[in-house]
Amino acid sequence: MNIIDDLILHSPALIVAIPLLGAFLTPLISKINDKMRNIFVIFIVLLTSAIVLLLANDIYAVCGKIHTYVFGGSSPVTQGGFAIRILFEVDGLNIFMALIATILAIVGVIYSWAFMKENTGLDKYYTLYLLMIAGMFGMILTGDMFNFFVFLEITSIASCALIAFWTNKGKAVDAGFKYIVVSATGALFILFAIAILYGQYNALNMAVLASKIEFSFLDNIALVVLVSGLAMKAGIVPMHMWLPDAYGRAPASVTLILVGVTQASLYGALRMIFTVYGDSLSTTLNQIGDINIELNLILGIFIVALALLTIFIGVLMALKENNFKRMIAFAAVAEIGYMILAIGAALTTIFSAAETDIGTGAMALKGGIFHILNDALDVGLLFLVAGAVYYATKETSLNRLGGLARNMKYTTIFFLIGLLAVSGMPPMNGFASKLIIYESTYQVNPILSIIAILCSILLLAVFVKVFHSAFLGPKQPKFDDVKEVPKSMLLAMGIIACIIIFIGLFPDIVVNNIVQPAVNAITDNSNYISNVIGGI
Amino acid sequence: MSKRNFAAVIFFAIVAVFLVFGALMMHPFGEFNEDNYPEMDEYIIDNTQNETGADNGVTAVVFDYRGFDTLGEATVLFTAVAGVIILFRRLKK
Amino acid sequence: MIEIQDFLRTLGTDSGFWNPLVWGVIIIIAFLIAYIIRGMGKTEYKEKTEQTKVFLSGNPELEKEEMHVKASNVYWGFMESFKWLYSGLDKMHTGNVSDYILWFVIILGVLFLILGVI
Amino acid sequence: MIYNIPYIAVVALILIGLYAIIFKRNLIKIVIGITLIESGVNLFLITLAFKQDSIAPIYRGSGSRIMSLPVPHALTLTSIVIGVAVLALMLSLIIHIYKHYKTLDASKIGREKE
Amino acid sequence: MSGMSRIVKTVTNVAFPIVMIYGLYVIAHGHLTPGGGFQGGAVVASGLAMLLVAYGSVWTMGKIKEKQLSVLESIGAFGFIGLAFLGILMVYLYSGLQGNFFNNFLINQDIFPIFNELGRGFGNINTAGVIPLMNFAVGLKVIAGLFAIVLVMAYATRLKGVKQK
Repeated sequence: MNIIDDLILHSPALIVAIPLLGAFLTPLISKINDKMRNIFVIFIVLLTSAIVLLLANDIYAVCGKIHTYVFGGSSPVTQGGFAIRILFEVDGLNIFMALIATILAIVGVIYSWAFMKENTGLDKYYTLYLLMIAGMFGMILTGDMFNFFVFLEITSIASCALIAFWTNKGKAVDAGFKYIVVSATGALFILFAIAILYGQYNALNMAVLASKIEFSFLDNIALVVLVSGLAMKAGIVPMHMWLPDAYGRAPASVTLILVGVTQASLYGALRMIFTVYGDSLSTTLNQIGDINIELNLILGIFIVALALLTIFIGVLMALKENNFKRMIAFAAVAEIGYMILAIGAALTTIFSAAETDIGTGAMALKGGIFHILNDALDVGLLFLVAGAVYYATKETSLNRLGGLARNMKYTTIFFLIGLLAVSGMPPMNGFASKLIIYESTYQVNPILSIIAILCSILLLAVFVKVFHSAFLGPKQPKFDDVKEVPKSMLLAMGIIACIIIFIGLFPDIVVNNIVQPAVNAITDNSNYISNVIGGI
Repeated sequence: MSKRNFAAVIFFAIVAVFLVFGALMMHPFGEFNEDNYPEMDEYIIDNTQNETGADNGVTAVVFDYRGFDTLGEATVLFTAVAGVIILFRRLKK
Repeated sequence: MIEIQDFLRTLGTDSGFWNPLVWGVIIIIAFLIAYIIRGMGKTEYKEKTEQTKVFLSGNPELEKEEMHVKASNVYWGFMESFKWLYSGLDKMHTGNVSDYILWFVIILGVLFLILGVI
Repeated sequence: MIYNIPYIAVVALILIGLYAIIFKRNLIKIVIGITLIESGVNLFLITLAFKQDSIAPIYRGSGSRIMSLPVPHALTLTSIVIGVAVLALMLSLIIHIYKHYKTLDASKIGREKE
Repeated sequence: MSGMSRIVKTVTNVAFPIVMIYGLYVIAHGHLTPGGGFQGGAVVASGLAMLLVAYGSVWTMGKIKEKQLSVLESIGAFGFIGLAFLGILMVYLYSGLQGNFFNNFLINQDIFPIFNELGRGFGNINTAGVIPLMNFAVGLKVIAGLFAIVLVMAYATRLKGVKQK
């Protein structure tokens, strides 16, 4: 099939360009009528997903294949081995994140149909929604530093405007303002670091930078600024405070995409640390006695400390919280901590000489990356359920909820699935990834896995509290006329629930076919580099 | 001076010191030699007229070499307009 | 590309394994055992008699609103015992934008110190 | 190191912006701080573009062929437009915040109490 | 509001066409002289903002609504991304070469030979292939977008209760 080959050939551009095209056309389409506009938006998202699946099928066919796409030109680099045009470089990690983003986008659009029906300004809502999706795909797929910054800004601005969508609520507007201030500051510092790297090596492409970089003092500063900015965008304690405000006040369908944006920022941090700085991470900084302190050790220990803090504070604040969506947001912070824990444990071990340490690091990375997928699905499902409860009862405080299980049966079942999954109970998917994380971190240091397991138990306690106070209990007279939410919302929640149960029942298929290529893509960046500037 | 401002001043000073050191370690202003020869920009300057046919190198970079960034930039403006309009929309009831 | 026997494979971590199907079999057996034990319970229990009525040590039954335990009362003892921790956490979570950026600057400074001084 | 004065100016701009964000309580001043950081970064990009006795990268009929680097100009253009977009959104959000809270003091708004 | 004094309005009426012409010049000559779509669009939008300040937001909102402006902006953005998509299509249609997204499909391949000459000097607009068209699209988009932002914010913060004229 010729057309299919052309689609696969141009797919990295089309995945970003088709949602942009849809966003540009939505104000024109919505002149016709609303139903047409919704159908158009869903069609655009489905088309993008189909292209993503084609590209994924193409990449997973050959082990270690990287799909490089050059904008405007044909050859990625010139004779000197430097890239002048913007490259998209799609390897296992990119396509893994793209699959997550695809699931979230489809579910979010289906969910929005009924959830946002009563609101005004829906054409602009769908425009911004498509722009968020396009920016997320761009952040995930790009191979150019400045292009990453541009898509980061697109995503930040669109999501800020959508967080403050209900402008009659003061808290929502306030949360939007906090979000835009935080993300603008972080993005500006990221641009500062990019400019430092550009001024030193006169390159903006990630692979070219990775090939050129040697660890001078300025690279040190650039690494620190990049990691801090992306960590703030990813919501790591103590820079997590914008996250409960934004997640808690946004419409649930927007919160779903915000989860994906947070994961995309985490992906950016992974890419910067492991690919761009990958060669210089094992440089010995200093020697105390005969043990030499390497950069990856320092960075890994710092990230592990931040991860423990993230898990602990996230869980404790979630226990205390009484607002439905804010509680789930704090739980999401704790979930992010698990990934960071795995990444830090991998950083400490994976560059060492011993073979067993390398195995442990690879296992930790596998668990962390698998947990990115599971966290996106579980937390997304919980947020959708919270939105459904708000849609049915117009009530967010858990103190005034209760006894909803009698009126909203399916929603209760979905919440139960999400509860079990997010708190790592077998046989859901959260258990599989958390098991890998526990075992790998146990070999790094037993204390880490002990704290992680304890916090996971506390997480279960959190959601037992939510389940008891929102769904169980006697039937409240003021909720007598509460009905089950419309079909499309149930369909959206059902899709995620089915994927969760599938991954939970057959985790080995997912780990072997989807997660392992991403781990391989992280652990050796030589393939990524040599794909652009030829063999080194 | 409250505890918060005290910590703020301390860490602010640390960041300031490191950034100033970094500024002193940059390559001298406007001087390019072999070890930091701007190969990408020199290539663009040399081949702008042949490859894009434009006299203006900046426009050639903006619309041809890094055209996708410009698309993102236009999208950012589009996003801001949509956001401002959606924030000042007329709420029902 | 995915054969049917892949669906039965075990997720092997380097020091353990996890197979949901084995777990499912075990949990079904456990349910059966629990059901049998439940079966040999009291037999003189009758539905729709005095036995099923709520007995609050003689007090009258409250109406539905107060019957439900409020969310802020769940884990009350936990909150009380960790009051010292939660006071600090509440002091940390000021809803102030400047503090958010201040935490960012603090992390920046700490990382600068760690990576610069060493 | 007299040639590094422009970089010092860049750092000074960024630090002034950070100071305005951290120590000021008026939301408008926080926004001004963000724009100061942004102008500092833009100045940094433009500073990287400069080359000794060079002209703008535009071909004339005659003139010297030593041209300043074109890519940082493009990056700065993009960054400026992004800054305009962020500024517009922040100001419209501040208008809404003032409508709701009747104040612009950052320490008086946004404390979550349930 | 009823706008500012008659002096301001008169000066605006005089200065407005000059600003417009200058902005359009900057847009049209973006690939030859300093400037381009964004800069020229900003100039034109500032001229429109001057009109808005002089005549008041209510009068301007009576002339043009922000919905029409957003439609204009969508058209401009669609033109831009459509030109980028044509980079894929046209090269397939007219030559065996494999063209990519954002390919400058008018230069260096004989589709429209009139666009196919290299830029020398200021006079000839018909150079640089697709870049002038992209300049116009981006210019339209920036004019509509910036003016929409200014108009909406001005109209939202207008003084209520003042006698409208």
